[in-house]
Amino acid sequence: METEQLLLNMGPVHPSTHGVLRFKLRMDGEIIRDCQVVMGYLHRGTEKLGEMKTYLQFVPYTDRLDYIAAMPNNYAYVKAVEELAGIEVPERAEFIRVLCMELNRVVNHLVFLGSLLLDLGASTPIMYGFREREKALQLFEMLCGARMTFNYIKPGGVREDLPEGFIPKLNEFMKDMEKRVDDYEQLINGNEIFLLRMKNIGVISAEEAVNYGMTGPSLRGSGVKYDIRRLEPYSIYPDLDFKVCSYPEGDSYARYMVRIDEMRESLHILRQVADNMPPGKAATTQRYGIAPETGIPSSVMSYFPRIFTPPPGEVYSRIEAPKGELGFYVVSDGTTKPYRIKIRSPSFCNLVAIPSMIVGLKIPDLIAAFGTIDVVLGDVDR
Amino acid sequence: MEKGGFRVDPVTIDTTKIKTEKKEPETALEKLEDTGLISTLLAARERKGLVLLTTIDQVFNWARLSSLWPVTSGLACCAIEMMAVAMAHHDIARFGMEIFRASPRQADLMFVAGTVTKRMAPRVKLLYEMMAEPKWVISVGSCANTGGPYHESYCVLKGVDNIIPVDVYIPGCPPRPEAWLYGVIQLREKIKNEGYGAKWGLNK
Amino acid sequence: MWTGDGMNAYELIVSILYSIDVYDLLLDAFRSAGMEYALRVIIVLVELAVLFGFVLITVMFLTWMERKVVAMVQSRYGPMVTGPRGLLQPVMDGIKLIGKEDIIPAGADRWIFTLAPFVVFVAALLVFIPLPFGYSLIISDLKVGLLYIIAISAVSPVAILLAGWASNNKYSLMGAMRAVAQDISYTIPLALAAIAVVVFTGSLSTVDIVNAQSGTLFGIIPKWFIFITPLGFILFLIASIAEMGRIPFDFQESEQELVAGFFTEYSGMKFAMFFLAEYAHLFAVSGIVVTLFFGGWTGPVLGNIPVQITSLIYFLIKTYAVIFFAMWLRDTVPRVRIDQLLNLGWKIMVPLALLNLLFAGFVVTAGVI
Amino acid sequence: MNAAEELKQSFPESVTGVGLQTNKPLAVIKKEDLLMIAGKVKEMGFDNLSVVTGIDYVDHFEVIYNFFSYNNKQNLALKVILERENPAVDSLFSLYKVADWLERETYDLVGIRFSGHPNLVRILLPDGWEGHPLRKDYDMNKEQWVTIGEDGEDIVSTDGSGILRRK
Repeated sequence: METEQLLLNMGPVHPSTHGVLRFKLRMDGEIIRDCQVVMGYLHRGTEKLGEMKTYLQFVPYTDRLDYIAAMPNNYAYVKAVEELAGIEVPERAEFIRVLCMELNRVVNHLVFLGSLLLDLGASTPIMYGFREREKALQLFEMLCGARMTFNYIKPGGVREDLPEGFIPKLNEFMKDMEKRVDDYEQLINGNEIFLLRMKNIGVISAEEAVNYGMTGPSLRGSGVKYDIRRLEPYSIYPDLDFKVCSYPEGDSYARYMVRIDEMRESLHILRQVADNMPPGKAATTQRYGIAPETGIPSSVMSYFPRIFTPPPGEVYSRIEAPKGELGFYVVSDGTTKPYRIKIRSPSFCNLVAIPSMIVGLKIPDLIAAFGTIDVVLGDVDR
Repeated sequence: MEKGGFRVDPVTIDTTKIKTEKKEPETALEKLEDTGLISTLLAARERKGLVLLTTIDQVFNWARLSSLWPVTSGLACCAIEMMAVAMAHHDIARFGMEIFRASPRQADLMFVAGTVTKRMAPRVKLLYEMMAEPKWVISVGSCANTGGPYHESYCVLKGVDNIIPVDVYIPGCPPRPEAWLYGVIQLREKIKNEGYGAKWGLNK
Repeated sequence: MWTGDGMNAYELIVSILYSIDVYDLLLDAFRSAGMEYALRVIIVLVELAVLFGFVLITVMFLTWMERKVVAMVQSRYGPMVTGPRGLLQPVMDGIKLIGKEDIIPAGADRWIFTLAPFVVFVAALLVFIPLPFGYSLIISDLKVGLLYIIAISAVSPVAILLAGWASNNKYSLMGAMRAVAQDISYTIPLALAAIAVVVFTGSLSTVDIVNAQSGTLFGIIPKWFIFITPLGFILFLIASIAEMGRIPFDFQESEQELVAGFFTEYSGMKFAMFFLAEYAHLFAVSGIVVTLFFGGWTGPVLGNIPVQITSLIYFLIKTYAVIFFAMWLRDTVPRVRIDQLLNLGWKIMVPLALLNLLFAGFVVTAGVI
Repeated sequence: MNAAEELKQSFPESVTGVGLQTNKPLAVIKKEDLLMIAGKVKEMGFDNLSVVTGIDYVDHFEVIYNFFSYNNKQNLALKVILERENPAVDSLFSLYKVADWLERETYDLVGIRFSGHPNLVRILLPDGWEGHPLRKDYDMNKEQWVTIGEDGEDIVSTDGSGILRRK
């Protein structure tokens, strides 16, 4: 029988493209024959803006890249700047930073869990996920007063020390959360329909995944035990006990399971960090760079100049963000502003593999596979 | 009293005068007045239109403000807070707004939640045009209001009101869910004073 | 327990009028005017108006109930501001939708686009005709009631196809195609599961089916068909949820995949029609499940309350239990994929339904029941 | 001996310089030999291409490649120096599929052409956008507007009257 292929535009406004991504699909009935990803609907020119701002002014922009998990973005940029300028960070500040990042990893995976299940048609898990997220956000609010865009980690430390009563509240949250993760697993993993939708969907082999530049949980779902926290340790991660979760199947279900396990590992890390929080200052007291005389009174950032000039040079620094390898490539020319900032975002590179994963499958599978890649459009388009 | 360059006049407040006495309605007329019906009708008459039409207006306005169905269109960061508003903790469903319609044809309200880039702008406009009248727009967050932190960028629209009319602006980056709810309540107040009659110039 | 013939709603109205000594007067008045048929027409119209009003109120209540049940499952409140506990919410939604602009998209087939929601709505209403709400509370006890219900249910996919095709939208078209594929593969197990019940009763009439379920089995459990053919019940329930097009089988509108499915382009009152039809259908199908497997309106006799009222209450309780189950299911499980559903329908449910039919035939010939 | 020096030993002519990218070994190579050296780099076990980016140094362009090896836990950065006029370099798409989008992005924002790339079109900005924003001479004051044409494609123009409310 002669049939005609249907050209279907999914997005940029579509309930399950997680924002403003667009798929150009060539459909044979329900089956996807060709998929082309069109992006850039949220391209805000962050990299260009970085060239127009001072080093400190750029920190808030990093918040708005991956807005679900902003702390790791802060940290990745700050780490690059610190490496470039050779800034020493007190131990307590590193502990607080790791605490924030791991807490944010939990938040990110909660949102992932909810939105994945929502994409599959189950409307309830997202409510549960956001219920716990709200508690974590209250903790962030205690730290820095913001819910999503923190601007908390700065070169040389963190903006404010832990407030009073933070650690007990964190312990309370962790105690609650550990039970909740089990709940989610019970609620979701045993569901036959969920397994039908996830198993053997969007399969990608380990070699292909590496070649496509996938990183983070999406890569670990293909059985590659790769985690920058272990391979290229930074901050206090070498001293922490956690395992790298990975599943060999390479399908959507494996990618989902990796994140569930990671939530547990993050809670485990959080507990270690909270128990061993060292005393001391939460920010460096040394002065770095040549702070030009500006006349601006320094109030909040008294330990660190608002305007400083790292020595000329270039650096690429990467961390393990919740979505994968987040890297900042910063070039300094010795002035107060970065000469060039390049953001290597995990979502962008993970998305490359999508067309090869879903050709020959159906629209519902595209949504399931895309959901497990866990993409944030702010991070893709920058 | 000089303090920081501002002169503050001492003000004495007589607290006894603030208390207003609320009288229990006794007569039938007072009871009727207490329900607010008379004042509503008088207000309707003051609008110098047909009483019937204004009453229909009120019914429709009540219906409209009670069932504002938003269109599912998140653009950026604020969209995550939009999800947070819809979730159990803040529960926008209390206002009957939890029916997020994916199709703009069935929606009444558009949250422009996030940065509107130059490339997205015609799509947002198209989405707005696809919605059925009557429709409202709430611009959420600094980016949608003015361009916000991305004001200097080469590819960001400096305020969504450049392309579509906006009813309520909610500041913040992103606004807290409480601010969203406040914005929604402001829109409800605004809808109360709209109407067919007003639109057709009958009860102006 | 009641056995034997009840009346239908027409006869019930006549008998009520008769018992208060009005019917003869009316009949004489109309007869003297030579318009005896006019009285019959008026009574039928009253009957239909009551039915329509009942359906409308039920649908409104169901939308409210759905939102509240979802809220309950998701640990939140649901509509609270409009009216007490948000009870006025469906009324407000209705009024708002009346006042919405009615868009006919460019490139759409105007007439079919307009016609489709009415067909869906009317089909959903027609299912109520042979549905026994209670003892003698039935519009018409058709001798082929069950067949009629299955036949009428098959009309709505046609209307959905019309709607999807006329919208000139790719999502609508795909939603419509899915609806048709789904319906074809689900009407067969549905009908086969229902036929097993017919084998027991020997009649397609819904009243007969209900009457056959009065009495008890082994003296303890009620003689409902769910206890006699549990497999048939499960098949029928799954098939009817697929027929209703609710999660986990809501492919025709599946929001995350096809935006809003076949009614993507509909707005205002036409959209409201689909909305109404969906919930009317939900109620009707739940009523049929109750009629076939839960003994319909049967239940213990209570003192001297008229049996019409108690039976109606029993029927509503059972039906709302089934509806609650459907809503609960919707909030709990994700959606399956369309091809998985078709596989389930053709490869598993049809053979199982045939097996069930064989079992029913065996039981009846062996004279166990 | 780090990876960059190893590379220098194997290809003394192609590798013009060896240095450090703060803490990662860096090799500056001739642009003609990029594909060959990248092949060697992949053989050496560098299976992950993290970054491709271009930098505008006003008088010349630099293209940076950052590799990572999962098995050896090693880093390596390559740098290619291109002339200011019509910068072009070989595409690494045949070796690393991730280079597809990374190179498209570099082309889009910096304006470096990658010869041999199967589909070198703009990725973040719409087709028809004038200029490459991450170049230092990009005119930030020039307003460009996008409208939708047939089939949802973008049309770029400097005239905003098709979209703006107030003229």
